[in-house]
Amino acid sequence: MKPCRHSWGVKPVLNRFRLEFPSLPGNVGLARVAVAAFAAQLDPTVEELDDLKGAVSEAVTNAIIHGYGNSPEGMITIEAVLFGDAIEICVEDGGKGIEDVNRAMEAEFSSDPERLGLGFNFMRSFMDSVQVDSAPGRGTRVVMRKQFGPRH
Amino acid sequence: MKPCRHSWGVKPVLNRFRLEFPSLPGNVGLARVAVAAFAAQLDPTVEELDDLKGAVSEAVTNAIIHGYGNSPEGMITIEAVLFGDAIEICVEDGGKGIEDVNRAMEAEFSSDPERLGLGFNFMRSFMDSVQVDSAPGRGTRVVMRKQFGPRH
Amino acid sequence: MLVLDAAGDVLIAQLNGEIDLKVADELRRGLERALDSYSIRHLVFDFEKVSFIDSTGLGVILGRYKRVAAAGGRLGLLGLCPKVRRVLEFSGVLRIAEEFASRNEALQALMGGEASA
Amino acid sequence: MLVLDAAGDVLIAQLNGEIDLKVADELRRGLERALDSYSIRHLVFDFEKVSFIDSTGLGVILGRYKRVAAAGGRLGLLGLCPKVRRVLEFSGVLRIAEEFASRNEALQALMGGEASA
Ligand SMILES: Nc1ncnc2c1ncn2[C@@H]1O[C@H](COP(=O)(O)OP(=O)(O)O)[C@@H](O)[C@H]1O
Ligand SMILES: Nc1ncnc2c1ncn2[C@@H]1O[C@H](COP(=O)(O)OP(=O)(O)O)[C@@H](O)[C@H]1O
Repeated sequence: MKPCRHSWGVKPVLNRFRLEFPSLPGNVGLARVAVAAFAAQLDPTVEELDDLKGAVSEAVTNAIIHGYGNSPEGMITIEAVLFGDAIEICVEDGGKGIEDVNRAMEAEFSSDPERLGLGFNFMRSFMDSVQVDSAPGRGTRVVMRKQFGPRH
Repeated sequence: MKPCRHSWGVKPVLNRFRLEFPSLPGNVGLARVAVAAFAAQLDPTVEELDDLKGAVSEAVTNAIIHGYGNSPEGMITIEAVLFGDAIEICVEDGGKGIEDVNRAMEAEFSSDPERLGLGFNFMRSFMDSVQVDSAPGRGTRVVMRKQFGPRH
Repeated sequence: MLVLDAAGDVLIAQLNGEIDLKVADELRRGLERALDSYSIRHLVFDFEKVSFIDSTGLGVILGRYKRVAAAGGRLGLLGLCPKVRRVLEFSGVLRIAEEFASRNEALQALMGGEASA
Repeated sequence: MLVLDAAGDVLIAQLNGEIDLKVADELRRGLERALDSYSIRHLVFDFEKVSFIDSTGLGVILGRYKRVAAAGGRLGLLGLCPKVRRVLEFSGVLRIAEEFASRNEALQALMGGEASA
């Protein structure tokens, strides 16, 4: 897949990071912590940080269980960019991809009967926008954005 | 520079990550947090985690101030690998490099009169081993290893 | 990550820490084992020590609730901080569950007014 | 990150949080400004609220100590937890500084036995 491209109008990029790790369940927490420590630079509220952690947790979990079918052999990449008072987070896997993205994003749709099918709903409620770019055999990229509220 | 190569006898790699970020002072804390969250999987003691954070802080600070001369335009890469009950951390910059590595690693040697010249000493006291690979114009790579004590 | 307490036909599960993919399998197995071993009708989850939960963690909880609900069991919740409450609300769990202020209150309601064991 | 208190010719600097490259310049400027503005002889650093310090943070402290030491000033330390103590010990700061159990003890020792202001 081509690398994540970040642009958000004319806002300058303040900071960014790229984190790669194998598709192990223990790394979901690593991803949450890294994004939270990074976003803390914008002095977000506790709720805003919880939203970011929640969204990252859903996207990385999906990459592990759906993208790579729980195999630890896959690699997951997170890129995060701070633009002014907003953050863009991109979670990418090279896994099996999604046939029908619109259907996958419907509430309570899951390809796994043991799961709730709420992952994308959580991402959408935690973030301002969620874009999914995926195709079978080409992996999945989830790009999420959130603008932080006016500073206290 | 060629990528960090990790090998530690025959111990299998349990987990690893790679983190890239620009040479901004605020990212020293990001690096500490990422390494600590990652190493927490081995259930280290509080002192062991403090040692890792201290060593990473020194290496990343050096990359920013010495490697890139405080310019925010450089990129720093951290790779960490868990082998059994040990961690290897590699901090790499593409900055100006070190002319005489042995001299740079001497206690209280610093090219900056405002600094203490204790960074490499801290790394060596916090970790079991510190290897520096550098040449003028080719950047610097610091590879540090630490074995965790027997589990409680 | 999980401390279980059975009082009569009520199972109280105290969750601890970050309830995500890392602990999901172990949590599922622990709960299933308890449901297999004791004759449990109602399930109560205590979230007081939960610092994070996502849809994977909720899935484990709701999966076990489905099992007891099939036999008329109810789902009780304890110790919801604002962060956890938001996630439970958003996922619809708050609508199907009953929230209690304490273990005793939960036991009294679910054991049908009998004193707690 | 820095709360300053001047009592007579003693400057008490309370440090807060992670004392690293991110805050080094601001800390240096804050301390220099205080040394320029008041007639300070001795410096006391209170580490009670410090969660992390590295050689960059120590460099800022020692640089300011050098300035007062040139005029015969002394360096006092307060609130050392084991983590911070290790770093101060290793860097040799403990050897040149005096550790005190409280602000009052520091002020009494450094102000030459006079009551604290
Ligand atoms: N990274 C991914 N790779 C492949 N398929 C995915 C990925 N993310 C989501 N999906 C598909 O989209 C569906 C809906 O995802 P989601 O809303 O997170 O619910 P859940 O994870 O509970 O199934 C999944 O069941 C899966 O089929
Ligand atoms: N990443 C680096 N790039 C270039 N030079 C470096 C790097 N790391 C260390 N050095 C050189 O080695 C010297 C000693 O480093 P160190 O022991 O950390 O002390 P200090 O950072 O206080 O100068 C530095 O002053 C610098 O000249």
